[in-house]
Amino acid sequence: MSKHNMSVTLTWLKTAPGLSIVISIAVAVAATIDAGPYLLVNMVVTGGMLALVATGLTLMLGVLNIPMFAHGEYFMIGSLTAYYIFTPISEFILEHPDSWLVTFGPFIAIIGALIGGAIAGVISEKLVFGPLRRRSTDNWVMNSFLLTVGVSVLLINLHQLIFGADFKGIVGYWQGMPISIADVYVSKDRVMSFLISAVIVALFYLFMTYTRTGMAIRAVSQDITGAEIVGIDIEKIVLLTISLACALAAVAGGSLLFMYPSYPTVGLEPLYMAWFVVILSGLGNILGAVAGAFMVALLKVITMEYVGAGWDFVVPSALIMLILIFKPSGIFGSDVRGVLDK
Amino acid sequence: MLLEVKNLNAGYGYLQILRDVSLHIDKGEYVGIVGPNGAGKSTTMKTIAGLISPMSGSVVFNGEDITGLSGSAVAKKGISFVSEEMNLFVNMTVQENLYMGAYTIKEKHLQNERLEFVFELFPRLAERRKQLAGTMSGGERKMLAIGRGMMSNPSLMLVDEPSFGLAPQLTTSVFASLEVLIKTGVTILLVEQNVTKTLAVTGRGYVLENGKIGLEGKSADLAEDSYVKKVFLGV
Amino acid sequence: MDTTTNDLNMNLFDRVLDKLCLTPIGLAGLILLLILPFIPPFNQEYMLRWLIYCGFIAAMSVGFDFTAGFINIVNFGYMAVAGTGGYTSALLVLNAGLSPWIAMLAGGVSSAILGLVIGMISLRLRGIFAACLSWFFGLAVMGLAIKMVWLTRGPLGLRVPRLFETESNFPFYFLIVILVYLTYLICKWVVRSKMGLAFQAIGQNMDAARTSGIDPVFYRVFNFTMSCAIAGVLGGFYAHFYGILTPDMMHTSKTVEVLAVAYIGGRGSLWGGAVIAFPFIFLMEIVRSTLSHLPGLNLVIYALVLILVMIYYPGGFSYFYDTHIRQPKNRALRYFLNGRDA
Amino acid sequence: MGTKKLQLVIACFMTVLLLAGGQVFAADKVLKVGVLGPFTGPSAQNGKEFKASVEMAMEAIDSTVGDYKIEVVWVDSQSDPARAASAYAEAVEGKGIQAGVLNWHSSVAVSVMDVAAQYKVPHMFGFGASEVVNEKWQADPEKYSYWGGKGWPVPAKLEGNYIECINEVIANGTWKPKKKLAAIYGEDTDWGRSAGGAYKDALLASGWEIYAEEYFPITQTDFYPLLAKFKSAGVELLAGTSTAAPSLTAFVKQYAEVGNKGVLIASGLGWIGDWYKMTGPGSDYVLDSIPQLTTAEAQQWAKDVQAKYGFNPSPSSGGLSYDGIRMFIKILERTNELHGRLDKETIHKTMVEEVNTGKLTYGKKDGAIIMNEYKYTPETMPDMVVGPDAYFFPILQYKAGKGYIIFPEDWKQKDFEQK
Repeated sequence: MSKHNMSVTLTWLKTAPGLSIVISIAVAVAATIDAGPYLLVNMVVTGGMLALVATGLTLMLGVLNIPMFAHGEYFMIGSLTAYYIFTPISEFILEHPDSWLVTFGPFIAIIGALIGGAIAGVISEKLVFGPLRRRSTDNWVMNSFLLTVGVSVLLINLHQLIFGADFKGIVGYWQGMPISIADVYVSKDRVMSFLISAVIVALFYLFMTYTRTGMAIRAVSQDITGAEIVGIDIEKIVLLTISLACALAAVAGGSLLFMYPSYPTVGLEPLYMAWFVVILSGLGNILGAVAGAFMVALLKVITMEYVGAGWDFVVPSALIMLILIFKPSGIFGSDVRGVLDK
Repeated sequence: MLLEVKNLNAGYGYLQILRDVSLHIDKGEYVGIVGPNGAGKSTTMKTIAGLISPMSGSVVFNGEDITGLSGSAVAKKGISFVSEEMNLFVNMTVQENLYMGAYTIKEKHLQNERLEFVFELFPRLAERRKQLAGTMSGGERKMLAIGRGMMSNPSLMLVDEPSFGLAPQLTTSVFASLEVLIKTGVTILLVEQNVTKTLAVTGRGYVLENGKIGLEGKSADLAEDSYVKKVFLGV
Repeated sequence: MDTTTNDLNMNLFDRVLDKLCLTPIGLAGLILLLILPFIPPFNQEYMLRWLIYCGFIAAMSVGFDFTAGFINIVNFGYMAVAGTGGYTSALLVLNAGLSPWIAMLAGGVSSAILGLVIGMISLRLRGIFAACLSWFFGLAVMGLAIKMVWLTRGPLGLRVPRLFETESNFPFYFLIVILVYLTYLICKWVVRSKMGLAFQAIGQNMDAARTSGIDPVFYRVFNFTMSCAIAGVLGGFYAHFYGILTPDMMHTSKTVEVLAVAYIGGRGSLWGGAVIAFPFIFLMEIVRSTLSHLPGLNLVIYALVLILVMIYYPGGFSYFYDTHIRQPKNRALRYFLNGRDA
Repeated sequence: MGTKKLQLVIACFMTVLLLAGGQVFAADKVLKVGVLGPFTGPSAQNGKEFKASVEMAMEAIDSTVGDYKIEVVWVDSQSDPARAASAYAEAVEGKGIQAGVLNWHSSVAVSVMDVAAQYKVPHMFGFGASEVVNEKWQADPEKYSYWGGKGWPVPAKLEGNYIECINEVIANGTWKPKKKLAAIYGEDTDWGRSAGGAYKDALLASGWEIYAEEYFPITQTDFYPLLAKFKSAGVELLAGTSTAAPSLTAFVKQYAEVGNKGVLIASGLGWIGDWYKMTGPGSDYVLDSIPQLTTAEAQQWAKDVQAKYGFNPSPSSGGLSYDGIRMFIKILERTNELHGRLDKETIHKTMVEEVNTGKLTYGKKDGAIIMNEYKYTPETMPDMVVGPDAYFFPILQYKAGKGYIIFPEDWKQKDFEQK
């Protein structure tokens, strides 16, 4: 490594992202040595799922300036869709244990959740966000925020009215013995859900970075007028972004159905966690959100280990508030343009 | 006639700014609009570019009525707008910004051809192709905005206040680059506060006052006009 | 309603009315509220219970609007602040044997301190980030109420002595009507003074306010502290009326209830939320109670109203009133609606 | 536009008001009974079972006692004490219920007790089990006589059985834990903490060491970090409970996944009708204590529920509530016989004079499907008499979705098996 690179690395280390990543890794390593490797495994698995939910939220906030309060309800739509697709599949599997559905059935359910979320997103845009955008331009952030609050209450209670308040859960997606990593047992479902989220987040990152449409989405997020004058169809991009964001939340809900059974308010916890991630990491980039997701996961796991069950809202939220006092735009947020109420 | 604007009325909300503005541009022309602050120069540009929908009147481009089309639809017709605020994508690199300028072109090789062309025109941009647009200096950004406007191979470019907020020597270089563009056969509609400079470079000009076209004619004639001299040039 | 005129032409009645920040119709409304419990069917205890809840939400929405409508920051942890006041008051009564009346005020003080803290740490944040901070703060406070079992009995809830030693709801109803009015009056007085202008300046553009010599730090913190103090006293009322206090009171969904009423009523009006709360909440209670076989329907309606208002009438009821009802041709009617200074 | 529309809105509003108000003036000879349960929220599954039980019991008597028509008013506790108290008061004031039955959560019991006492509405067979309920009741038996016999005794009376069973199993050598290290978990409610306390006392008394006590919100479903912690600490016995279906099934499932080898007591797993659908083989070897559907009548009842409502009822929330409401009907019949009229005073009188004194009981001979006999005495109040011939839960161990009684000795179907 050349001297120049060294100094670049050193400067990076002194910035907020560098510092917090280094501290997080140090804390994770220290806690792992102290408590055992299971802590690290749990952090990675939890972080993977948080990343999925948080990227969708970042997308909504970063591109459309919509502080989405109903994100958890799209998570719920995903889990509900997956439940209704997978229940008949699992019954079929019980009778035909050799069927190809044993391996691929869960994927059908999870992809179904993805599609369900995307459709829900399109409907929301057509019925709710679109009309608001056409009618109101001033005070957009707050108005859209309140709108999503309404959407959240609406979806929660529609679920309750139509599907009832009971918990619609499944035993698991993939049968078989848990996988053992360093004497830590991780069930196949968790491994798969982590892989799914890793693949989706990676694909999403590539999509946003290299494809024409992905770049158009980024362009809209950075300067909507600029995007319009280069010929990007804003309406289309907005529709795509909303359905993408909702699909990301829904696919998280679908792939985590084995852990979070579907019920009206199942989305609240993922929502809180996703907001923790987004506020902590700031509105910058997808990689920032992913890093933030692992940090929040670490906070959560550490809290569970050293403080106890039930404290996992108190301690992380207190810490995030502390960080916000010193770094109001979040750790990775270089640019909070547009979300400021200017 | 490449662009014909007839009796355009436009504004923001209930506030009307333009009153019966009519103007036209032929292919290959270099036309300037001058006028005092708040006369409606930028509003005219934004309305033609489709960012503001007019209350009445018509905009015909290449024989096609484009009145009231959205900004992106107008861009697809071949009009590119370099706005006063530049509206760059600050978190994208120079090269990415330029590629976004060619959004209406689907073929990658055509995009690359345009990129080469812009880099040839502005070697400075080629040097900084990996830099984030948000970290560049004012003059470079202006260059990038114009370069991005060029990327879609437009038949008409609307350039709004290219000298705004720039140091004099940078202004000169920006004007020089527009000069180069005209030679490559692009039609340009320029809006400027710098009246002397504008009337010196353009072929024809309009004087906009209080949302109305006051005078029009050859730039050289306008520069000699006593009213223009009195009001804008302070002679 | 917004200007004080010391016009000598005004007679005593008008002047008193003006000091009390009421228009003749406002006075009529207040009188109606005071005689409502004597008119059937409202004289039934269960209806009074609903009306008291309406009053509670009405008063809360006034306090909420004091922040949201004037300095443009949504305090998303408002119910948590109220809950803190409620818990403080309840604990003082239970452990120190204080009279509930004094304890309620102490609750206000504790909430004011909380508001001071939130106001201080959210100073550097704007818009949605400040809302998120207060939200996380609320979550943390609620988490503490759940986990500090030795003090709060956790989710089991505290039994709290009621303010009046009677089974009837009558005295509570009159008390809450007075509280609604007092809250309105105090907020209105502040808003009418020079301070109100400063608030609005900060709410519209903080930087511009700063350059014109307004100290945003003081005004923002003051506003936060005051609205939180109001919430604290009301939280005490809540505790000493229902007789049971659980952390659930601090839940975000409760804040959403207040927020919905405040915004449907019309932001920045102070009176809009108070006026709309009575019919709106009451109607929702009727729906909930009569259609109890369709649980959640009332909240579906709630959400729909919020969504429709946000899209089509973001100014809310007060804006509707000001533009459509306020200026009738008839002079007597105009006096009735506006008072003398119109 | 304004005024006309506004008038219309006001007119509609008043109509709704009058309609709602009018409900109070209903026809004579109707007895309104409030059924309190968590019909929405995390414990809605139990509410569903309540509903099925009450409807079936009412159907059986054609909703009639004497010449009274029984009208059921559902009072949703929403698993929250404050909301439950409000809903109950509203049911009394607005809908005119004269008596109430059932209830699920202890915290709800604690708050609704006061409402019942305030309005002097007798309430029978609420399930809130914890000591807090009893302490409160015993502090003022007169006042709380309106909160009649409970449907579930304090945890110490039943939950201690687990530990007794475990100690017996260790004593006879079927299970040899490496060390006597236990942990306690539970939902963060009155019930969870109360049961946790019962385990703790029993464990400490028999020489166990307690590694940790963890109480979590009833909506939590992610226990991997917690369980991994227990595993790495070498906890051999994990005892706890939750009444929320998603929470407990997730706990059981994840316990197996994390690779714990010790014994898991998941008290309350079987209270959820379709628990096996949610835990799968993860529930193998788990200990639970639930009443059994032993009689033909009981099994028929389960079949009927399955046929009519499409779910498999649990003996504890469904079965006990069925017995509870039928016992309540018996009380109503007795009241009618004694006083010739049914209202809150007469029902309360019967409860105090006949039920609480042990005169009126409900047992297998009356058609009870779960327990041998539900009997209250002045000494046990507000609990019932607990014992193998009265109210008793055997300890079961699950395997492949079926429970086998392993304790007490005389009911035993199978021996304890180690994982």
